[in-house]
Amino acid sequence: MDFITPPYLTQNVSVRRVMLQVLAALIPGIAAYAWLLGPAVLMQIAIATATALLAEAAMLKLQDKPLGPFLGDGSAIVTAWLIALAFPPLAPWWLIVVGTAFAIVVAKHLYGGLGQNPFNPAMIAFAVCIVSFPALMSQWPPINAQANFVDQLALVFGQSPRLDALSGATPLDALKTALKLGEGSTSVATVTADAAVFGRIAGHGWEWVAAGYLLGGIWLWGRKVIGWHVSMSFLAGMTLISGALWLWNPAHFANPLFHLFSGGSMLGAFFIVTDPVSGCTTPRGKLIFGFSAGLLAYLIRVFGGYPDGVAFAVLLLNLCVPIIDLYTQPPIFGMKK
Amino acid sequence: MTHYLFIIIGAVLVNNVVLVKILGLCPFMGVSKKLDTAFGMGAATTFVLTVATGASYVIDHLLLAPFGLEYLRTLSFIVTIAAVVQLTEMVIQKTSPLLHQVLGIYLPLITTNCAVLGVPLLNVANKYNFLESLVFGAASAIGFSMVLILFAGIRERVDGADVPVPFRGVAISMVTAGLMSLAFMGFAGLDKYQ
Amino acid sequence: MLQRLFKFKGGVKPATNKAPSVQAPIRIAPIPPRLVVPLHQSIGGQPTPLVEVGDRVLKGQRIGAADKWVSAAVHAPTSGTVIAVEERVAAHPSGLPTLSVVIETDGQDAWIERHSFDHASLEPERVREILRDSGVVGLGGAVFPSHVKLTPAASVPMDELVINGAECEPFMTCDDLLMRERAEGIVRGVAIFRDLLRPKRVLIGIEDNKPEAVAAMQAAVEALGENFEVVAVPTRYPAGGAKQLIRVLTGKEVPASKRSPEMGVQCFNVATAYSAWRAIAFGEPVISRIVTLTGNVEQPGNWEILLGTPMQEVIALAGPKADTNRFVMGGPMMGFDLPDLSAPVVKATNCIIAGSPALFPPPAPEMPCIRCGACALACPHELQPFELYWFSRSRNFGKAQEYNLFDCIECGCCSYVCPSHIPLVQYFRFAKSEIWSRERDKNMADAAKARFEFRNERDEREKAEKAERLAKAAAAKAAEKKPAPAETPPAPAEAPAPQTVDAEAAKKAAIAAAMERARLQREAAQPKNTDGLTIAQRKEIAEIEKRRAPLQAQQQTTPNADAAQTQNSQKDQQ
Amino acid sequence: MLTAILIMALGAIVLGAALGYASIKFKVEGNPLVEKIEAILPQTQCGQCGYPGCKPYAEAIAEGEADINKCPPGGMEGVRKLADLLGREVKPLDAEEKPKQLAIIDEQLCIGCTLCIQACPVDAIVGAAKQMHTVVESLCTGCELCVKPCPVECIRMEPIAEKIDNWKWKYPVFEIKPARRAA
Repeated sequence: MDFITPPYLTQNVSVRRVMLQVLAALIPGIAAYAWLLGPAVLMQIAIATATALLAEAAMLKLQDKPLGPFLGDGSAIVTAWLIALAFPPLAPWWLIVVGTAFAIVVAKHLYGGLGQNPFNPAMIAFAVCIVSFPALMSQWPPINAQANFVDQLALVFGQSPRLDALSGATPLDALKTALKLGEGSTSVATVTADAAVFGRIAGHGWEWVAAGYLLGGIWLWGRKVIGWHVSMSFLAGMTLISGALWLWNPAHFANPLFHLFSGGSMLGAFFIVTDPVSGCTTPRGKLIFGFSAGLLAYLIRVFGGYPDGVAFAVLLLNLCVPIIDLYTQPPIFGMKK
Repeated sequence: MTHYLFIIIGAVLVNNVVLVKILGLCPFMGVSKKLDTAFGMGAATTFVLTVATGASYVIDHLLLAPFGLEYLRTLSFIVTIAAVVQLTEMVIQKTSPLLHQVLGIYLPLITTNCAVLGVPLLNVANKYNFLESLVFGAASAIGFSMVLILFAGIRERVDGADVPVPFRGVAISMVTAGLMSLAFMGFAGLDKYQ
Repeated sequence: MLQRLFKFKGGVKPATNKAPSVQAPIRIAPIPPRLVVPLHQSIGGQPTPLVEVGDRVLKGQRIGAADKWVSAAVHAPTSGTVIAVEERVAAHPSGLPTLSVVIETDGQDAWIERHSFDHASLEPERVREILRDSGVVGLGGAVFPSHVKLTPAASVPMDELVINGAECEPFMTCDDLLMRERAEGIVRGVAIFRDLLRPKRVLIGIEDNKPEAVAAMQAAVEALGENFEVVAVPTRYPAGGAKQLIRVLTGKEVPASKRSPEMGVQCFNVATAYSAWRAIAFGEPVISRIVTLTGNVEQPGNWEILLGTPMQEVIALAGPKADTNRFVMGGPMMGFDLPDLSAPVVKATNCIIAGSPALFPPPAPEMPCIRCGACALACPHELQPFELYWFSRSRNFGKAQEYNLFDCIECGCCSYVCPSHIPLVQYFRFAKSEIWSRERDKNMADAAKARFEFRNERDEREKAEKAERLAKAAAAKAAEKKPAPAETPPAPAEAPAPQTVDAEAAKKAAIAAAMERARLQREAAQPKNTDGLTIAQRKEIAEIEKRRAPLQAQQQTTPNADAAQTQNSQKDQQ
Repeated sequence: MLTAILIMALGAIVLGAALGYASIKFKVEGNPLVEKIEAILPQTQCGQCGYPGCKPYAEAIAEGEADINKCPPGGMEGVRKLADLLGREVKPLDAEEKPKQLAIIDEQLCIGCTLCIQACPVDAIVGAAKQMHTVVESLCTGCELCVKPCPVECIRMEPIAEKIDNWKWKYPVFEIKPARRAA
């Protein structure tokens, strides 16, 4: 007789199923990414996934934990995909290997593995790499040049001179640099007039990738895999501060739509701040977490020293999670005012 | 006004004493096991640091500078800080025995908390005036308390995690501190924006 | 009348599986050859046995008397002979034994003399006493003595009396059938509760998946001309939890720190009301109950079973199928595996489910918690189960209590929804019993400390008194000696002999007196140290004394072999 | 040079005076710590720590004379609590951890010498001279102090049996993680 503790009935849910749904929700975004910016991203995803699974297996082995259930739960793959999507698609292969391995080994397994990491592993990977290799992490493929797969592979794995082929930056970075170089003489409107780079909303191509993430996020929300609290408050935080500054000085600050659809905003809102392990768990805590993360991400990307702020914003809020949770405990049954 | 704002942002976030300047690690690692003690230590350090910056400014400008005795700066700062700490300890012991018990050996440790000596010396190096020194001292202390409390919160949680045996205790705390430091690098440049 | 319903947060909707066991009416189980009646069948003190081995008992005869106010009597379920009063395995998850009366039945089923009462003409206090002595306890499964709950709070007016016919546990249908078949008795029992508590309204809550029961109750209420409201409540587990049902019907939330009368509301199970009516109107104590036998069996259904019937005989009534691998007492959400099939049916046994690997598949391996928060959404008490789990798992019980561990009702909703298949309830039960155990240890330590300090004080005092006595004796001796030489010079030759005799006699007398004083002191001191003892502890001491009495007598008759040693020890004792 | 000496001396005097005043003004009597430590100790008064009772041991800990791992009845749990309270490192217990025990007197052998009664620190043994003695189970702390004095060795210690009243739910053990590494 197997030992069962009550309740004898359980719902048919599992961690694996949750993770698989998250992966499925990433597919529209990835499809748009690969279609518009070349297939290199698929290569990066493959590298990251392989690295993550290897690192996970090695760590499990070292700790005498069973491989099957933990490798099969899909959490390492989710981390890997997020890393691959956050990194520049043409970054050399070893960069993504270093990032992914660091995420799995240090950010996840040193804390005891699945469910116990206080920091978001994918964002740790991003932060480590951007601090250590700032140049490599800021080189994005030129948006218009549809490089063929072979060229991209050569860039990822080969020794070909990088800087010539990769002078690009994300629209977000481009705008920031242009405004800085312009010393007040240029305005957002004149910089973003170049539709070939900046597209209609927030960068040619990039806006479609962001829309893909948005689509996947809404699907996840519809499946009740993620709640609305964190995502919506993240977007609200970003909209609020960008809107306020944009209204105050539209020449100097881009409109909220630009910020929502550029950089890691959409990926962050639906796939990163929604990570339950490193995020807040109380309803009010989730609102604070999302809102502050949105705010900070904007502040860092506009005023700080990095091209995008989502990763650092999420990590900084991860730091605050235990305190926020502690002070936002909801009242329990019978203890409400 | 914005000048002071930038001093505060700089001291609390961008150039956080603990995570960026790597000062005051001893109490940061030692008194962060529990949230309650972290609160107490943060409060005590904030008080001591603010008073110490003020006192050392006065000593530097009224006692040492007029007689050209700047070379005695480090020595006299240490003595002043030690006295302030002693006073604080006595007052806390009398008014809150519990807090005193909880802070235990760490209160005298503030004496050797390099942040408490470091901040007045930074003040001198930055050529801050009296008010700026006070603001900088208080902001540094608030930055210290803030990360101490956040760190304690995380440590309390990690305490229940299945951390691999070789990493239990201080080792994983060091890793956590490192990752916190990494996160704080995100603030870089925020105080330079004009 | 339209009743406004409230909602409670959380809850789950498992498949109810109630249909199989409601097809047949309630059947009466045969009298088994032997009954094992545990004395401790309710919350509160363990009843004291009133029968001895060899006694003939009649059906309904009291065999265990309520120990104190929070306790309920136990009765012989049928007539027969007591063949043992001993420890027998209990219907408890531990499988440990408990003091039980074993009755060999004679098949005559002869009733003891029964008296019916008119509760309206009796003092409320007397009615509560009758209920206690009839062993009426909460038959929903909590077995809390009902008479204790029938005392309204002094300061808060009683607004609502809630009668619980929700029966939210899947598989279970005993209350459903009871309401369908014996609605009138239930309503009459509710009337007794109403008369004792005098609430403004009486609400009978029944989950809306039992339309027949709702109709039957409604009909009974109308037939008896009562103004009770029969309310169909939405089917959602755990709507049948007392606090949840109170919330749904009245909007009041009773926190763990309060008892419901303090909020002007009280809740009883329908079966409890029925048994109270039988006790008052017919003088029939609680000697049987309706049990649902269902799950992996040939003939699911409800049976009226005598308390004390061993489980294997009960199970045989339903005919378990071949692949049955477990028997669960209680519902599938809150029940437990019966550790031993010789355990008897007790007042808490509302349902027995035969389980098979197909019905209750073994759980998927436990994965780490990913803090997804599904449990917090499902928790009807709005706790944060994943935090409780985090701290219970790492044995950080203080923190677990800070997160309101003791508000947990162990309903199992959190485990039901957990994607990581964590046995959360098990962790909470573990943490709770560890905390209770620590509390017991702490109380014992405090008591030990008090007794130790008292003992030290007594030792000090005795030492001081002894010193004083010695000093006095020395002074007396000195005083005696000094005048003696002055008086005796005239007759130095003959005087010494009687004098030494005198002195020796005086010394002996002094020692005897001292011993007597010490004895008195001891006697005066000792009772003080028993002052703080509980009744149980005093009883224990009394029992020990009783056991010692014959030995003592024996010792006194036989000449003492080692007088010297006794003397020594007596001296030591001082 | 002279000014430097003078100024430093002046500083020293001022600060010294302030500290001296404070040490009188904020003097603290007694040590509230002892009570807190004692509250953690199991109050068996067994003396296994090398001190004559729980309070003396608590005092010794507060003074910093005694280590926190000398109390076998308190077990590792007690050591952990003390370490928590005092901010010291958790140390392994300086003895073997035993389950809670109970003294039992073999009534056939007891000669009624009362030596155990005198040894019992909590008056948990009843009886008088020349009469058989018995342990009141619910008062016995399991300190073992009565075992040695018995001249006929009729006292034995037995672990407390599990009953329904003190039965505990067990830690869920069917985790997929191996338990052997649990430290």
